[in-house]
Amino acid sequence: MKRILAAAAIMCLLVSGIAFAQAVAPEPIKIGAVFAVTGPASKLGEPERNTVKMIEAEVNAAGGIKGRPIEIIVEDDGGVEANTVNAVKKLITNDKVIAIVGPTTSGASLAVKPIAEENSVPLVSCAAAEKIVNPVAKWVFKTPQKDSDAAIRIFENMKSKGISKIAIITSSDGFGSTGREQLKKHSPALGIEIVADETYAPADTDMTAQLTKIKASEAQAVINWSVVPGQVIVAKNMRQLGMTIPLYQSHGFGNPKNIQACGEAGEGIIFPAGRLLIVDELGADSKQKAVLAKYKADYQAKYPNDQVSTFGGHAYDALWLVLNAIKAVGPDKAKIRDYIENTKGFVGTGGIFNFSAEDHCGLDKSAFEMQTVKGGKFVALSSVKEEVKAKK
Amino acid sequence: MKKHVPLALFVVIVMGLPVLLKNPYYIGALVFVGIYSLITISLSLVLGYAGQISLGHAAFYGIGAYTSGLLTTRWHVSPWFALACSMVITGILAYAIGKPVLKLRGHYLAMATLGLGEIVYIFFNSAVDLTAGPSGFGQIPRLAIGGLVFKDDIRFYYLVWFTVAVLLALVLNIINSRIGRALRSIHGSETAANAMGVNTASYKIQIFVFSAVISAVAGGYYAHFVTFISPTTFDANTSILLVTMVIVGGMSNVWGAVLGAALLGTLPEYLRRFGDYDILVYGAIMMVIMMFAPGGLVSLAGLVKQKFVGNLSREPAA
Amino acid sequence: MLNVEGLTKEFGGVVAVNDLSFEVREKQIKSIIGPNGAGKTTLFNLLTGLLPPSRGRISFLDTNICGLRPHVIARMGVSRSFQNVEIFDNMSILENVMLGRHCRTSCGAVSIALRRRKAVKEEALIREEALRQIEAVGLDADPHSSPAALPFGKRRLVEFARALATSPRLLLLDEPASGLNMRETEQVAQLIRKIRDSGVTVMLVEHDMSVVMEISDDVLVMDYGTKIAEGKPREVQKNREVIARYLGRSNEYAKNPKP
Amino acid sequence: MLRIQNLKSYYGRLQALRGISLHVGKGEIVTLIGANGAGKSTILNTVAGLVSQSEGKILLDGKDIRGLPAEKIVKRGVALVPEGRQLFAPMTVADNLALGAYLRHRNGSKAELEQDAEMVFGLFPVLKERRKQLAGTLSGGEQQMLAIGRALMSRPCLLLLDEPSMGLAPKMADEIFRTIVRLKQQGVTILLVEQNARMALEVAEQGYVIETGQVVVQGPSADLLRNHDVERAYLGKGYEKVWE
Amino acid sequence: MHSFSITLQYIFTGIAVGSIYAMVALGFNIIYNCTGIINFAQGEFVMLGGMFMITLTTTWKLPSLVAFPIAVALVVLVGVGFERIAIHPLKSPSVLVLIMITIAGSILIKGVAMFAWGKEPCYLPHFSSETPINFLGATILPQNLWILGCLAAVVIVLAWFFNRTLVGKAMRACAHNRDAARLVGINVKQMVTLSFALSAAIGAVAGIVITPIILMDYQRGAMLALKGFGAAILGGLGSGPGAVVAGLLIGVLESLGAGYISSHYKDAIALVVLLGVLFIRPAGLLGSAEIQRLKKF
Repeated sequence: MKRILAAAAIMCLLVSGIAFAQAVAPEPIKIGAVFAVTGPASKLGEPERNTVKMIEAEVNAAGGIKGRPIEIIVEDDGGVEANTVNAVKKLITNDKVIAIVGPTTSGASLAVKPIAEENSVPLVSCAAAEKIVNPVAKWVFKTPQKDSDAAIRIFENMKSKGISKIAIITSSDGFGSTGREQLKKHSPALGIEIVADETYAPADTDMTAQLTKIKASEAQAVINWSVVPGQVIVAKNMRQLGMTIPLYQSHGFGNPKNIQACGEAGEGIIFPAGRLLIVDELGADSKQKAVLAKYKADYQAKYPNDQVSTFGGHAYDALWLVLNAIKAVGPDKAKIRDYIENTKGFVGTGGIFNFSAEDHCGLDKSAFEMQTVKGGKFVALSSVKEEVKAKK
Repeated sequence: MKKHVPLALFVVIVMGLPVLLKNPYYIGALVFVGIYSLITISLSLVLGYAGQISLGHAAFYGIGAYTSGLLTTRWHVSPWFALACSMVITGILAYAIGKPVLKLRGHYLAMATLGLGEIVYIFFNSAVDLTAGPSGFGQIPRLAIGGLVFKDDIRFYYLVWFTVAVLLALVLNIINSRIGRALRSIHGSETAANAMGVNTASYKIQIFVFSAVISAVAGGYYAHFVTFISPTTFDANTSILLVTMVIVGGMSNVWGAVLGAALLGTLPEYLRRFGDYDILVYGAIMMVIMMFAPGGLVSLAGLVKQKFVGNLSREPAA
Repeated sequence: MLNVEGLTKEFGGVVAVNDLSFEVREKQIKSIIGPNGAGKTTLFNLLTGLLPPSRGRISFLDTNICGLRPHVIARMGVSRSFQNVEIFDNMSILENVMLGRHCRTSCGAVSIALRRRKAVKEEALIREEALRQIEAVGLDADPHSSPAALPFGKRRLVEFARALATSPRLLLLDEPASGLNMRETEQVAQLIRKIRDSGVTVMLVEHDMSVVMEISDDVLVMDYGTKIAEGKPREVQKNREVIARYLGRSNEYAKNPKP
Repeated sequence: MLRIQNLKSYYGRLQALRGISLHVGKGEIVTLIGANGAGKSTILNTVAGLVSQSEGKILLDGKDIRGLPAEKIVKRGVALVPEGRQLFAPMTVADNLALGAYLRHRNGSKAELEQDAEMVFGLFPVLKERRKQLAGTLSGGEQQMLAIGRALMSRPCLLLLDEPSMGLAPKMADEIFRTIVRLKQQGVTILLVEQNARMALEVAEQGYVIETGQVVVQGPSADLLRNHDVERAYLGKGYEKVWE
Repeated sequence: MHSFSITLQYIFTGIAVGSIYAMVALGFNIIYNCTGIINFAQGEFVMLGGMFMITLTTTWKLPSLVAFPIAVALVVLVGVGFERIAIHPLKSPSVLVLIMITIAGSILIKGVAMFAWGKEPCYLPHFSSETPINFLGATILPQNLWILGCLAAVVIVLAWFFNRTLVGKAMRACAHNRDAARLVGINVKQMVTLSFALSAAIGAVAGIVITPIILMDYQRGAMLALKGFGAAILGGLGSGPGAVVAGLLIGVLESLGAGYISSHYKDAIALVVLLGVLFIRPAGLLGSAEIQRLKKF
């Protein structure tokens, strides 16, 4: 008897588990978003969520698209791939969204890639890994710049300084490991030799052991590829060890809080990043200046306690790509997809996007600007050089 | 044949649910519940019946997923054969691991299994050439029988829940047999079990290997269902989640394992509407269940029964 | 049938059983008595393989069982009950007793899981035998209910039935009457006799002297791990040394306390 | 001082006491004797608050203390020297004694505590020599002394002693009993559980024979010493026939 | 760099990291000794220590010396509150249920911290200068010395507390023999609350001293708890000296493993050693088999 009851209870739960649907309102144009608002990648997912909510309010305040309001349904996957799969299915089949923005992380994006394909829903990922768009999937796009371009920009800068032997140190998560992959892949072509290859766990508290090993090698520069807090700890540990060789970081370094956290150890770090951080420095001739300045101002106004970051920018670009498409061709999935694929010269926070049937990322290495930390601020590396020249 | 009633009821409902639901999202969510159920049922044998804690079952889940995924994508082995290979490999590994580890007890056993799980996770992360490292790999082929490819959620749903039903049938047979009694006696008192002629060491390892192999099947299903795997799916959090499912459901009952998987497996879906607060609600639900129903959810079913059925049956005796 | 020679068990310097030798003959009831801490339970643990002896030899049916693992010894026909009644509350009464059949059955996991005819048949036999033992010990509770709710005396009967279900040649009972009232004690004593009469050799550790003196064929008195006396109950009762150990000596000091 | 009325107590399902009534007068030594497992220790444990399930009354100076937790009962002046000593083995003799006076540390003066410790050392000079030694390393007799000493540190008005001679060499047992008598002379009321019936009855005024959780015989100890029922309780039925 | 200096550097690194593990392990042990459970919220105490300190010094602008004790006190309040709400009211719960409750507690605390401090890592300045100190070619940060100093202070205070004060002795008494403790008038439930307070305090201290080095965010506790649990087990549950030795050992092993074997597998190396020790000594380095037998699930 007890078992029968238990079995019945399971069934009830299964059935009620199904009732998590939300009421359907037919009016607005529905767009889905899946971000890791909680969990290990939440520091990325939160600005992304904030950004799309901000745009939703802005568009609706302006009367929506062709008289119809937009509704952005944000789902939190906690960075767990199984949850992402469920969330995307929910958005597609329950909410009947016409496009999806996100997910935040590469793994989650790769996990839902086949779902977008099978259901023919355009999905614009905010994650970095190139595998998301390579091989190209018909319905899947992404907005962050390519890891390979970041690696190439770093190597080019090194070559210009005559550096040929380097050490790489990466975190053992998705971001770090794709970076490591790209660094190893592109270094030979540019004549750079990796003489030390170290990793650390994302939550590690100290990397002096790895750096000591690097210090003992003949590396002329170090590239660290990770997100917080690893990138800060590496900078500080290098200073502790008295290492004077230049430290390069990945485009994940682009968060003003890192400067404060690194303190003196941050000075002189070189990294490639989008131009959001150095918007004030951009000349009026920069096509991106207006977009970046608007995004930064809007975000700061709406979320005064939060710093604007490049991650939110990826969501900004992704959502506007979709919204522009809807404005142009109406709420039709296939037409939206086609429109995005044919978008050229779209000015986003990450760069100027030129999509094509072969390229679903749309950015090239010019999207990156080599930057450095100087006087406690992010500045374009080129401007630093100019100053040096001027002094001479 | 009264004891077959719950299982029959279960099968009927599992068969009928998709007809009622039709919505691929619900079906998809239930596929994950089914995958979790496979593990929790087998884990409840280890934890609730034999009384041995394992905080490393995500490792077997992962080994199953990776073996099956790698064999099919890299060496183009047939998915079913790959699944079989993953069971064998996981079984052998579980035996090698279980032999020394199961001599430990209590918190030491918990730490040892947790540590082994971590080692496996680190291996997935670091053996980049083999496992593609932290970024994982995709394009894992789907399972197929003849021309029937389990490509949409509904087909996979039936496959997974068919497996769950078969497993339940086998496990229910086993727990109501001499072997089931032997396992429960280990939980009660190893000394007394020994004195009754139960070879406790041997049963502990057997059940550990069995549950590892079933977890590997679940892992294989996961890989062929999602078609993409990465190490984070198989980290310590997952191990802890699995144990939590078993305990919250009620660890001394296999139905509790399914109940726990169903609750905690779908909880994130319910909690979506709480937005960021989901983590708080999740923690609070867990705490309340453990504080007020330490026997798990099935013990609540027992209480209900006592209230309504128990009084009736007791009256004649009084 | 059981022959113990020079059995010694030391726990880090403390000698719990000290050079103990004795013999148990087939179909007799042999009682072990002695004050608390005399080493009686340790002796049982040694005999059943739960503890390895430090020295000495235990032979059961002319086989040396020293160093064998407990489940092997149980299979050879040595079964026991525990002082505090170790039955399993996570199983029904019937299942508890059925567990006793474990060492007399052999069906493997595969045939059980697939409900092969062999397994189904064996299970039915196990059930039959268990019900028989429950009846034999005179337990009148619903066999499908949990033993958790039973009064202590009946729990003990469940343990007896379980031990008997192993079809033992030698049954070791650790304080079978402790915690029982007079009537229950009487029942247990009769039951032990009945068990002996059915051909099972019984060894028991017991504090209730009424029981011991009434049913034993042979009594062994232990103190500090050594044998003090051995023999028929009446002889033992007369033994001055035994009386002294039990009732104690006079305290010379108490009569004329120093100032 | 202590009056127990119809006390029943349970260890889970096991009813260990089946209605015990007894009385301990101020300044008396009363002993409970009987075979192992008769329930003597349970009586002491119930009085001391270690057994949670019980019925009946335990009146200490007229107030019912049944059901109070152990730590509250100590506060009321009842100290138990448990069976098997239960010392804090990894701590020194001095620490064990200090913990004995745990409840008095807050309001008691330091000098008073030191004085009490000296009193214990006076009773058991050997403890003074070993005050820095770990309790676990003492001999059985010394441990028993320490256990009594620890209980005395709480300045009890009623001392419950559970099998103080158990496992001790005869000489040591004598020593312990000598102390019991001395404590009585100092005005401590004592309820003594002993297996060594003769020794116990020789020091006690009153005795109760306990069998299967009940009082079977009671009376002045001198009478009990001569009572064959007492022997029967130990050595079993049919005993007297053999003995005569 | 000389190979000697390199080795020395690895050892310095290991000790600096290991002292944190040791402090977390000490926190585990105190609660374990009193209750027989592993408090999985221990890592959250560490996290909260760092977070409170950040708020007090940066938002409230309190001087560090003032903020330090307040931060510790706040975490103690959280620890005591957790014990009072979730553990104190339970009647004879099983160890497994208690552990689940501490896991749930850690999720809750983590969630609240996420709302209170956001998701980004927060930053705390070093206590003193950030100029590294050079010793035989190896370097160490003044903050590392602070960490070591705090570990030493915690060890000394704990040793003093458990060996010299009556309350400390009473707590040891509870850990050793509950019934005997009650018989001398010790309120065991109060001691359990106190054990939570004490281990929350130790966690808080650990959190405060490492935050300048590692930054702090709401999810940081989990990893530290895992490593600390490993150290507590390796040292032998319940053994204070074991926790310190094992914590430092794990730190040094990780560091040497990363330096000489492979940084990809450094955590695995430490775990393999841990497992190896457990297989040979199932009760840990300094643990007692006796205690282990008594306290199982």
